[in-house]
Amino acid sequence: MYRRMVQIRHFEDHAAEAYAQAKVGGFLHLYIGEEAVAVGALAAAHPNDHVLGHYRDHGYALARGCDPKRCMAELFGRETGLCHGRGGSMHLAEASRNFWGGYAIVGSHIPIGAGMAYAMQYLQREQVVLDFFGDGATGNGIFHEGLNMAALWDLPVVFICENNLYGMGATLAEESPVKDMIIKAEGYTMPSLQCDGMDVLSVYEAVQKATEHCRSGKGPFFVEALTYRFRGHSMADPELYRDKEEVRRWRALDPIPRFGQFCVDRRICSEQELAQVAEDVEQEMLEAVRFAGSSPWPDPSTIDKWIYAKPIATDGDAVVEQPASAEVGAVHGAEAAR
Amino acid sequence: MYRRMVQIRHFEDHAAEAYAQAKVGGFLHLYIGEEAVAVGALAAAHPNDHVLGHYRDHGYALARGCDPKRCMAELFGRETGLCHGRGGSMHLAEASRNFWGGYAIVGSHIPIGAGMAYAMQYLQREQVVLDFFGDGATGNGIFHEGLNMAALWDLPVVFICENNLYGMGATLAEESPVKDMIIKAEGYTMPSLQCDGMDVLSVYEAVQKATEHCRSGKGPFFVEALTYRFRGHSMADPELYRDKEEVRRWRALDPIPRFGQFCVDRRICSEQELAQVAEDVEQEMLEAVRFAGSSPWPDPSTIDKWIYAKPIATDGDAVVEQPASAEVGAVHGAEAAR
Amino acid sequence: MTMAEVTYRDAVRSALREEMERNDRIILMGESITGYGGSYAVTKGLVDEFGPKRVMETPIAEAGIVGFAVGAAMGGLIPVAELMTVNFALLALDQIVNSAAKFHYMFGGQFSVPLVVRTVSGFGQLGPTHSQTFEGWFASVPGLKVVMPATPADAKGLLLASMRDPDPVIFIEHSLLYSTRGEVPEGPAASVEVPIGKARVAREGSDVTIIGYSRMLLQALHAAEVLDREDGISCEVIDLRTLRPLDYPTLVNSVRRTHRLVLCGEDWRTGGFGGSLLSELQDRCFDDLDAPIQRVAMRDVPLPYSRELERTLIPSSEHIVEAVRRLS
Amino acid sequence: MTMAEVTYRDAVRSALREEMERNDRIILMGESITGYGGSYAVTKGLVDEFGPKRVMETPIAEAGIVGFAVGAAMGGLIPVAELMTVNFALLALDQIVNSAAKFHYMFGGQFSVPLVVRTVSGFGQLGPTHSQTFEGWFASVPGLKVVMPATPADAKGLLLASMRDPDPVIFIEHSLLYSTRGEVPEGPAASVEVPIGKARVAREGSDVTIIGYSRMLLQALHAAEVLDREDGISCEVIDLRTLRPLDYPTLVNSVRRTHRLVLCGEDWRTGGFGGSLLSELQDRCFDDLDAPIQRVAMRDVPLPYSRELERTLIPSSEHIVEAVRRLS
Ligand SMILES: Cc1ncc(C[n+]2csc(CCOP(=O)(O)OP(=O)(O)O)c2C)c(N)n1
Ligand SMILES: Cc1ncc(C[n+]2csc(CCOP(=O)(O)OP(=O)(O)O)c2C)c(N)n1
Ligand SMILES: [Mg+2]
Ligand SMILES: [Mg+2]
Repeated sequence: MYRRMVQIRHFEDHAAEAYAQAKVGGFLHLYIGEEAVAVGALAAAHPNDHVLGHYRDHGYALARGCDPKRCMAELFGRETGLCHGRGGSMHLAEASRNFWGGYAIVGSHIPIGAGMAYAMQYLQREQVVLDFFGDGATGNGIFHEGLNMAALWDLPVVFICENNLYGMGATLAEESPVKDMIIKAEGYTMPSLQCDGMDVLSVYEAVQKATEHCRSGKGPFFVEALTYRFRGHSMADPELYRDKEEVRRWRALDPIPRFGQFCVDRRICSEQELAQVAEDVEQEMLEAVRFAGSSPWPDPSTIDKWIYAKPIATDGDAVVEQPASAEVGAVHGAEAAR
Repeated sequence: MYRRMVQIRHFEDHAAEAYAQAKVGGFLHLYIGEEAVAVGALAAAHPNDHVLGHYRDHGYALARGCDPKRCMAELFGRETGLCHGRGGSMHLAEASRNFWGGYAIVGSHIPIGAGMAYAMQYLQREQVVLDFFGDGATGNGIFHEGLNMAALWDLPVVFICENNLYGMGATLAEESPVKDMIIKAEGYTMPSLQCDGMDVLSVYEAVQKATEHCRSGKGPFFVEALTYRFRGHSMADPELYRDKEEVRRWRALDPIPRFGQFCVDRRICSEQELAQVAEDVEQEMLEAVRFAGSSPWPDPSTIDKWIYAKPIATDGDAVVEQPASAEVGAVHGAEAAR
Repeated sequence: MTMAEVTYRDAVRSALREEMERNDRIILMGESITGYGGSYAVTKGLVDEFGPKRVMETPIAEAGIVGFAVGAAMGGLIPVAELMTVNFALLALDQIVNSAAKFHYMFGGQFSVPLVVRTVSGFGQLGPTHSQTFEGWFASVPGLKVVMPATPADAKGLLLASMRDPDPVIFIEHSLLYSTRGEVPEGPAASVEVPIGKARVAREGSDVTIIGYSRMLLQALHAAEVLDREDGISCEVIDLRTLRPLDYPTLVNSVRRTHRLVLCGEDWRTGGFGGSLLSELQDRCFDDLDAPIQRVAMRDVPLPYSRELERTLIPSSEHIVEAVRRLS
Repeated sequence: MTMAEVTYRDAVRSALREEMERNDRIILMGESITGYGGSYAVTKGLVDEFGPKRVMETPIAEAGIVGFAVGAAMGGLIPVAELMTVNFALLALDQIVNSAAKFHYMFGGQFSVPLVVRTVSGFGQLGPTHSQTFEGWFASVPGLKVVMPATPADAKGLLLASMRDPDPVIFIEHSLLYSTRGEVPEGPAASVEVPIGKARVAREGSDVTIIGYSRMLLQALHAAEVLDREDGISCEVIDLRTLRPLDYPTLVNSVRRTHRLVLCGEDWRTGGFGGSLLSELQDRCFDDLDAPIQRVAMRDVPLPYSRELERTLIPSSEHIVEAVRRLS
């Protein structure tokens, strides 16, 4: 888990640097400070549990074991990226690892996660869905619709709310009449736990309990991780809305040294070993940046590829009919993923 | 209040008859059985408080004192209707009485009510907004967004949920993991009361408390009225989803004879007086039907009227410019209403 | 192949039933589709046959329904979500446009979203918010397939094809067609299926091409009869059936012969589907056209409730007859 | 009248500020518009000046925001709601189409809904869900007015007019224009205001008419220069400014003289605003046109993130130059 957190931290630092060099474009949302949430949660989940998250998604990808090279290449918009450069930073996904992506419309993946959980229940699989979103997302109606459905049908989905106190520039108090997000689960009689999002073990335990609950058929579970983003909302953020002192206070809770210290204290590993991890990871990330920078751009002649799984040509001399795909599952990631 | 309830009952009976005779078209949702809710609530409100409701709206209109003749004419699609035949049964409104209408997109008027309440707060008026909707509406995200905003900004709005156990053909248990709608207010720390929607006095009392709360600047309030519709969801409803026995049980709680009996028991009035009310009202409704049936149709040459408050002609020789309306309020019902 | 005369409503229902029998990954979901039987009685009885796990009663939450269906599709099911009318589809538009239509593309082809959104357009004194139709909007979104059947045979055949398609399909039925009857082939699915993306020449003719779909196809056929009888004008009538992708070859071939074109729809004239179609066809057929392409569409007005106002506004065969006569 | 050179961003802000000073019924609301200053820094500083009652930070709830604004308008205020980008407007479409655009009509003219929805279109590696633009959809809805300014002067003048209009106005800014500069008149509002519904001939010419709006106006002007210089083609360039209602007379007058027409937009070619415009103009100008109307639009694809793919897709002056050359 330590390694994963360091991976994310270094990945993000390099992403920020690449952004400053205009090698990465668009919106770039860094996960720095929140690493313990994705890492703790995904360590508690089974590898074939399903994962969905929002646009601040590099952490989920790396915590799920996606190759940093292909993640970085996606940020660089290259053909070798996880999504062949089509999605970019906000839309990393690797269906073969049951990591279904980063979603950039706030809250939209909340009912999507519920729907996936329904498929698991219906197909009688043991898999649980982990659905990550922010405190800001809880203000949107889609949050309510998704939780309501999950509760109505006892679906195996863990909703993980990363409460980092801000929804872009809005403070928690401006977004929500309640401070604790777990209160919002009560209207659906959904059990919940709050955990320390700056402590990877606290997250691990909470999600452990949550997934067990789901796997035993008792329905959805709500986890709130109290956390903080050390950087701005995105690279474009001037951060005028929060004071430096608050940031400093939270930085003192940095989950990486904290967990490192814990490991050293318990003699799980030595200071040197930790330093070695950091060094290895740094090499790995330098390699990722090199890989991304030297990867080919997508071929413009493939622009129309993937608009449809089954394209139907309609210009030219005649409609080109394709054989009816008897087995829809063939093009269907979920199948491949199991 | 007794008279108002009887008015609604007879109005609905005549509306149903006119529908059977194809004089009324489209969707027709009757309020029969739920009369005590609108009547009790609006008796508790000030006449210049604002009222919004859903498409089952004849009750709100009559309880607010709208002319049954013009209401019936609207159902008949005539120029003399409250909305000149443009809106129909689901969209009765009389802005000059601060009755802002029936809204047919489920839940859509929930944030609208909050917005009106904000205007009252901002303009420092004493007026409160009463916003009626059904149990079914609470499953929609817009319900959540509206309540959240009302709570965030302490707005003077009373949300009145008519829990009649069904959202069209869906049972309460199919729509909601909680049976009591007031639980849904908790996520917004909104105070609430449940009342007997078959007892006009119970509704009166609850809404009385609610409006007082709002008027004293304490923010929104949630009232749940437990009620039942004696007829189908709309005239098209075959009612296969509920059993006759249940309907019979609720019919025994009919709010009109119940309140009549109460009045007689307390010697507030006599049986004869009640019978006289019924007779008077029946005459009034017969007159309403006559009025509606003999009213002129809207003139087809006026079809484009009211698409814009300030139409801008763009075909013909030149753009016809209209004088900039310095005072927007001129075309603005809310102004006129005060 | 044997044929049976059935209603459009029954054709839709039998497509659902038969495909559900064949493929247990198909689930239905929607508001009041179980006990109530669907607001237009299309799903009547299906919950009894297949149970509530496969015919799911949902809360009134259009965005949630479509989002849920997208997730269920990603998880391996084939959801058929009913949105009671296309007016309420506005509430789900984000999930349709930004989720269903985008995922296959934006995740680089890793997975597709095989789902069908069934919905209904139509009118009949339903008032301004309940009488709209937005097929032009859906048809403008790359990633969606948009189907609007006019006949019972197509309703069944195209719905079967939609449920077998790996892409998200918006399937728009018409409330005023549900009780119309027509011959529907009986037999194995493959023989009944109608391919997505193929228009049909519903009536051959040589003077004018009239393009319609859904209810307007019937209006067009009626108009063609009137024009033949009263004016001796020979109209070719084409049923689009699929609005996206569009079968241009069939359309262009017809216009090359007739040199005159009338486009029919029920959505608003400004920004309606007909405008988009006109744009593409003037491009492909400019030199073939002897006169401006005519359109029959809804006047730009929120359709009022009153019967007498509505009557003058609803696009009908009379409007089509007028449009064709303007060309002569 | 004195003029000042300001950015498009500052022009929008100064319209808001000045009108808020003049009329205390105007309120702003939106996501991250206070402390953050708005995602494109348009509202920066306004909360300090006017306080949180008039510059309201909202939850991330687009449908709720517009619904709330509709109610506030009914209650006597004039809300200016910011939707961070037009992509998120999909979540609010029901409130825009079924509430804001309908109430004046469906309640028989009893009250109007004076509100402005400010939103932003644009791209720049934002990926498939964040790079769309839907002006064609908005412009198809009777009851809405749709404004898309191209210059700082229009941004200010049209926003002032929008805030003074009794009808709901969809005001679409462009992220790639915010830092462009231009002359904006200073003085009393009436003299700065630009009327809704009036197009502007931005450059006179005689061979071809090019119609653009928002960012495409700038691209069109650039193309016109290139064509003048390299091909000796004289282009008339028209800035639509308002997409609904449309100033047909100005457009038709131009086409009557040039006989050739190119329409420019950034939305998808199929179903985009240009298709609708083309439909209306072929009707009004069929006999005046010597060649098919050309369109410059976004290819029908969800705009991918990768810079190199995006570059080939974004409609630009080069596409316009090509389109005009196709006509010659
Ligand atoms: C529907 C929608 N509205 C607005 C946005 C713009 N936006 C992107 S992230 C964000 C803030 C989200 O805050 P939160 O959910 O707390 O997540 P965090 O960024 O704090 O991790 C906003 C408003 C969006 N992407 N989607
Ligand atoms: C957004 C939306 N979805 C669906 C409908 C169709 N519809 C009309 S009324 C209704 C049921 C509403 O139930 P409830 O809120 O409990 O009110 P009731 O009819 O019981 O008074 C439905 C689903 C609609 N009008 N709007
Ligand atoms: Mg947050
Ligand atoms: Mg109900």
